[in-house]
Amino acid sequence: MDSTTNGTRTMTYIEAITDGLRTEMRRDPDVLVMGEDIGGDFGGAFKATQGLEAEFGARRVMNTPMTELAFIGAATGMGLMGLRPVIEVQFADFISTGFDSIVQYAATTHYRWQAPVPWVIRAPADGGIRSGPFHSQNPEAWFVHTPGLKVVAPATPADAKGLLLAAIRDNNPVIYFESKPLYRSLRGEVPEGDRATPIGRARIAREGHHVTVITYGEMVRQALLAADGLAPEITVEVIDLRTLKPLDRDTVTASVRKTGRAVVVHAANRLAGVGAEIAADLGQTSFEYLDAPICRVGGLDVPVPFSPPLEDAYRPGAGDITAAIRETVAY
Amino acid sequence: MDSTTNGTRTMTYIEAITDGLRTEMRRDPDVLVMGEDIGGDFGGAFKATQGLEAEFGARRVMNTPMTELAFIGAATGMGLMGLRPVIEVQFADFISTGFDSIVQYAATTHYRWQAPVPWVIRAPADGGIRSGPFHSQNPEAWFVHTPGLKVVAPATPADAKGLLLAAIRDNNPVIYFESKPLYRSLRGEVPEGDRATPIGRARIAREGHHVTVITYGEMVRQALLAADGLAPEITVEVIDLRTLKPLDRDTVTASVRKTGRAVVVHAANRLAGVGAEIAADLGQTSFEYLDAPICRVGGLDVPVPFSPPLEDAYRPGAGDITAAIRETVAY
Amino acid sequence: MTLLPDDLNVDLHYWMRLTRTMDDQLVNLWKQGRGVGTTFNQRGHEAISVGAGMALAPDDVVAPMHRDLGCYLVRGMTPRRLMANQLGRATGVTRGRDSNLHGCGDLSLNLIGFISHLPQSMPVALGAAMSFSYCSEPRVALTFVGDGSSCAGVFHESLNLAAVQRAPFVVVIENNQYAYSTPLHQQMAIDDLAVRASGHGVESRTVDGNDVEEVYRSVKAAVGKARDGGGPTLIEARTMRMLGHAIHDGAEYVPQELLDDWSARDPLLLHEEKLTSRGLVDHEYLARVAEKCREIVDDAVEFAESSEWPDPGTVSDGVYAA
Amino acid sequence: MTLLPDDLNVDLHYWMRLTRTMDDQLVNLWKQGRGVGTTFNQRGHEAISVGAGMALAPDDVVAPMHRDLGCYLVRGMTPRRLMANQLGRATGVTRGRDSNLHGCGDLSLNLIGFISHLPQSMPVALGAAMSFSYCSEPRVALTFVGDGSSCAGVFHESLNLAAVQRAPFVVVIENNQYAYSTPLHQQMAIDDLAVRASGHGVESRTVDGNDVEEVYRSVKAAVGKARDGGGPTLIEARTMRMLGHAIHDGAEYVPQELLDDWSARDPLLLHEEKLTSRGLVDHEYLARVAEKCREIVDDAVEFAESSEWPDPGTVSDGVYAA
Ligand SMILES: Cc1ncc(C[n+]2csc(CCOP(=O)(O)OP(=O)(O)O)c2C)c(N)n1
Ligand SMILES: Cc1ncc(C[n+]2csc(CCOP(=O)(O)OP(=O)(O)O)c2C)c(N)n1
Ligand SMILES: [Mg+2]
Ligand SMILES: [Mg+2]
Repeated sequence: MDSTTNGTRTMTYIEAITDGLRTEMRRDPDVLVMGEDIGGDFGGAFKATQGLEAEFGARRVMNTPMTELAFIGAATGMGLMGLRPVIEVQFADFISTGFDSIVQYAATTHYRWQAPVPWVIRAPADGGIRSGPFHSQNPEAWFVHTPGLKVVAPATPADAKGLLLAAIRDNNPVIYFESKPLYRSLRGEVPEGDRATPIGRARIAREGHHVTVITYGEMVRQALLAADGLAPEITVEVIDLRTLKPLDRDTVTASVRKTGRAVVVHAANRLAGVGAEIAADLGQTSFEYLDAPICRVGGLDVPVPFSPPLEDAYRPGAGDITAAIRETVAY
Repeated sequence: MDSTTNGTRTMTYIEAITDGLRTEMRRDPDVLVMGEDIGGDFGGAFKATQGLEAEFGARRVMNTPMTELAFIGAATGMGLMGLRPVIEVQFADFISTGFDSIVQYAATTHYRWQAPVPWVIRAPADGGIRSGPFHSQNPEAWFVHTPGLKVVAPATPADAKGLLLAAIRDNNPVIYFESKPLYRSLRGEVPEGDRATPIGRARIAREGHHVTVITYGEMVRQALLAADGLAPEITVEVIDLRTLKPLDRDTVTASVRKTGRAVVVHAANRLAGVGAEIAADLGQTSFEYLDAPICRVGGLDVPVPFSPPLEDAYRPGAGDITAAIRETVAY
Repeated sequence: MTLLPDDLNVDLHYWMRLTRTMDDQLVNLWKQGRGVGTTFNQRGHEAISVGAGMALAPDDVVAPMHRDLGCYLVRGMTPRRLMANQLGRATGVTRGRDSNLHGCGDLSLNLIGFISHLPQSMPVALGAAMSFSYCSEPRVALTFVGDGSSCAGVFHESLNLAAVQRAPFVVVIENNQYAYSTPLHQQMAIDDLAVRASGHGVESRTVDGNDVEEVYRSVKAAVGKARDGGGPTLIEARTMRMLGHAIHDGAEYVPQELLDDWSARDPLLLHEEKLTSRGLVDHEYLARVAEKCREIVDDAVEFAESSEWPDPGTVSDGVYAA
Repeated sequence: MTLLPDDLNVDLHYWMRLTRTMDDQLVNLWKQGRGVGTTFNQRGHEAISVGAGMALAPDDVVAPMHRDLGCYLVRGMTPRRLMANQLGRATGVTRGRDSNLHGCGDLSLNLIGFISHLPQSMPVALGAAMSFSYCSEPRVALTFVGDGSSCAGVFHESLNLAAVQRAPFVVVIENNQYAYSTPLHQQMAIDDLAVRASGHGVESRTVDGNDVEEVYRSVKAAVGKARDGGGPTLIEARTMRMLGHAIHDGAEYVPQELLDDWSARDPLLLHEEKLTSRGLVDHEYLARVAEKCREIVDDAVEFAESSEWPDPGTVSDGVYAA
């Protein structure tokens, strides 16, 4: 962290996460963090919780055994009793180990007996960093399809903090997908103090007229790179969804109605991914406005492969987005 | 089971499942069935395995403890050793309890180290029968999104048998979603002996010219009902997908290019469901052919509610399909 | 073993009788085609659900399961709300959202609702216990699981986490000899389910689940220990599921001798015999209580059957908390 | 306790030395920036992975885990294929699909590959054992798990199912005192991990995981029992993870005294001392073996580094079996 300029500080994406945790833990004694290896000086596999035990004590920074079902379920019980646990699963890939606790118990509780379950799961997701099939996944579609959850996916340090604040304050189970490739490679201005980014509102990351790119997480950076390369010839509007459930359909629809063209991008497997929902919805609601087919860009229908040439072939990037935009605009 | 007519017999949907199991167990000594309560005279929560232990013995009809992770994982190990286990999860809803075994282990094994995992999970799915949020789910989208699995969903007794045969003979992990409301309410002609329905090929359940309805499972029956009601004014082509992964995009695309209009229907939650993939794909590949927006009909973004008026409001039926068709055709 | 106070024994009897009456009525309703969906049979489980429920203090939290009708009643969930839930009415605990006893939680009664996926309530109840430690509150959380559920991974994960956290947590196994149609020996290679605790460093004991006094006493002791910072306890209560798994299940797979053995030890009748033989109550009293329970249950049925169905327009309400 | 045959002890030494040499070389490669992704440290685990691997018959099946490099080697996976896998090459076991030791299965070697989700190999290996019963084959399946994994639900589900099936199945817990950064006392409330078996009716014992003879003998006995229809066994082998969890982890959280204690009992050096003190081999021999292992490993590195990268055009190949 460095330079303070009128109420903001330059931080990396992961520093912003830690700052968000610290902000909420200072503000609200009911907020605690729990997960594998998050305590002590160690501070988690990615160090996102480093320093928290020193400041807040072991009671509020709880190292758990490697038992995702038990500790996510326990977080649900704590939430029911009024606490606000923030769970770290070590990698987003391991969220499937606690699946029942999430999609069956926590997701349905308020609908069934009106009891709020105010937890957050922080899930370090995403690939591109040579971590292989089990440390590179983007499993958000499973949760977007499941009724009763909220899902967020910050693309910037400011939102990494802002969405975390909002998620912790939300009275529902929120899954917060972090993008590992952004952790230390993306820096940005982050508001100090407690400025939350509201859940459910997308952001126009860049204005443009010829085509709208709708995306989230690390792919926002890739889309902006693509847009840079295409300007001024083609001006690209980039929408950073920020929240995947509930989707901000209004912002997306307004932009696509303006540009008449859409490219939907995510790093997750393209097949039956969140992008399919967005494209299908636009196709239905904005049929008359579309000047070209909506193009989807995403991961292949393949486990994320380890070896660099394979992972690069699997994973979309600025080049694929550029090609999709060109094709869509040329249509 | 009754009346044999040239090589077919009239059976209910669930009788066809039992017939399929029996056919394969007779044909191949490596086929076994396993799951909770499936053995003995009891024969499973829905009696699909009744009579199998008497014929094949307890070695091939294995009652398991209520431990989905362990017995699905064990089936993977048996499959690796060359057996062909057919697992029954008691309700499709409990498939989430064995999630890691399926989506992480079995789904990725062949890609990673070229070892085939030839099991089938039979998952009694679907609602409309007042069974509440945990005995009514249609969780296929989770698995269609996951690389490495195959997913089938028969709509008729003939396919209930034929797809089961194909699934058991397939060298990959196949999830076979049965529709509980069809079990005893749908009868049809079923070929005797071992006529498999190939995985990956859809079926034109009814020909028509004005609009294509793309669906699967119990919604095929609902779509046919809707089509009956609309004929002869509107002729509806109904596609029974049969397989959800891999999707038969060719059949779907050809039909929609012919009719120019599509309605995609499933009982599963509409949001980010399999229908979104189909609609998004058609929107991209058949943009020029579409005379109307593709309409999606599906369950609400709500856990399946128990009480009849709520479940009816949640769940699509012939009426909703009729309305969607009318709207699409009138566009 | 010292006897329980007389008043308490009389109370225990009342709740067991009410549970039995309501359960019998549920069976009737379903036989008469007045049910909606399914209903779980309670017969045989009354001493466990009532005895454990009564051993808790009002501030304690409990997550009862599908054979714990008695516990819901003891903890203040009214027969009206429960019956209306069974019949899918707007006045039911879940306003028609969830079925039979599923989801019958109410935080104002310190009751946590369950889901079908067994035993997913266990870590949730543990989390409640952990929150009491977090907040330094002298409260305890309790939940029930079946013999079948004691095979499941999350049962073991929860016991392990409870032990390492020394959480004020009590788990009661209702060992009713079967998981649906599957007898114990097809589920596990142990005879004594209390040993499930030993691999996690949790104390445990086995009690007669048809003796409500014994259940009460052992749970009370475990709750007291937990409240005093002594950590979790597992109690195996042995009983027999006297009817099918749920209403549609004729349970033909259960040997008749087994049922005969256990029916001689019906938990409600055993307790009634105790009360009369100790001279605490007479047969007339028992008849009066039975009558009163019938009235309460009849009232609940009438309430439920005359309650409104949920408005389909509200189907999407309440998925999220505000 | 009787000594193992001399030849066997010499073999055990060879495989441990090869494992150590390869592990040291992996550490070097990564320090020099020649690695791809991450690599798991093996130091401290050699006696367990080698001893258990050697105790199996050729037809037996094993699912080694992330600290069982020794077992892969013993079972015939070549250093070349393993090294190429670590470096993501087309010639690696997974043809670049999976990382480090993940997915290093090969049915022709009776090796089952693992996934990260721990310990999901356990029911899979159990399933192999169950298939041997199904086919009446006199074969056994074995897998390893960590102390951390012994907390996980699927570990318990698998032991329970193994017990009820009386499967020819052996599980070795590698208790290395830590799960990543988390010491035992934050993971569990027990001291003796062999008790994990008792809640499932599975026999178990604890052995010195740094004494390759003891590991071999106990696994051999368990495998023999399983082959004779005696059912599953759990063996806790105690050791210490002498380096970080994986290459990037400096393990500053481990107290230096703990490392000092254990480094005095290095499994490889202990065994070398045994061999020389028993007069089986001399120092010159040990030097020759070390030299030979270095050559093998250098060859593997050269092979791997000069191997082709996978062709990106093949990225979608092999998701499905034909
Ligand atoms: C994870 C899971 N799998 C399957 C089921 C289906 N099921 C419902 S109750 C039951 C048996 C439960 O047995 P037990 O735990 O002994 O409780 P009991 O019903 O005997 O009280 C089963 C298999 C379930 N509820 N949850
Ligand atoms: C289900 C699951 N959650 C989290 C992880 C992340 N993780 C990888 S190794 C590890 C520690 C494992 O400890 P242990 O089982 O003792 O094995 P060791 O690494 O010490 O040999 C953790 C938490 C994982 N692999 N699987
Ligand atoms: Mg039971
Ligand atoms: Mg360990």
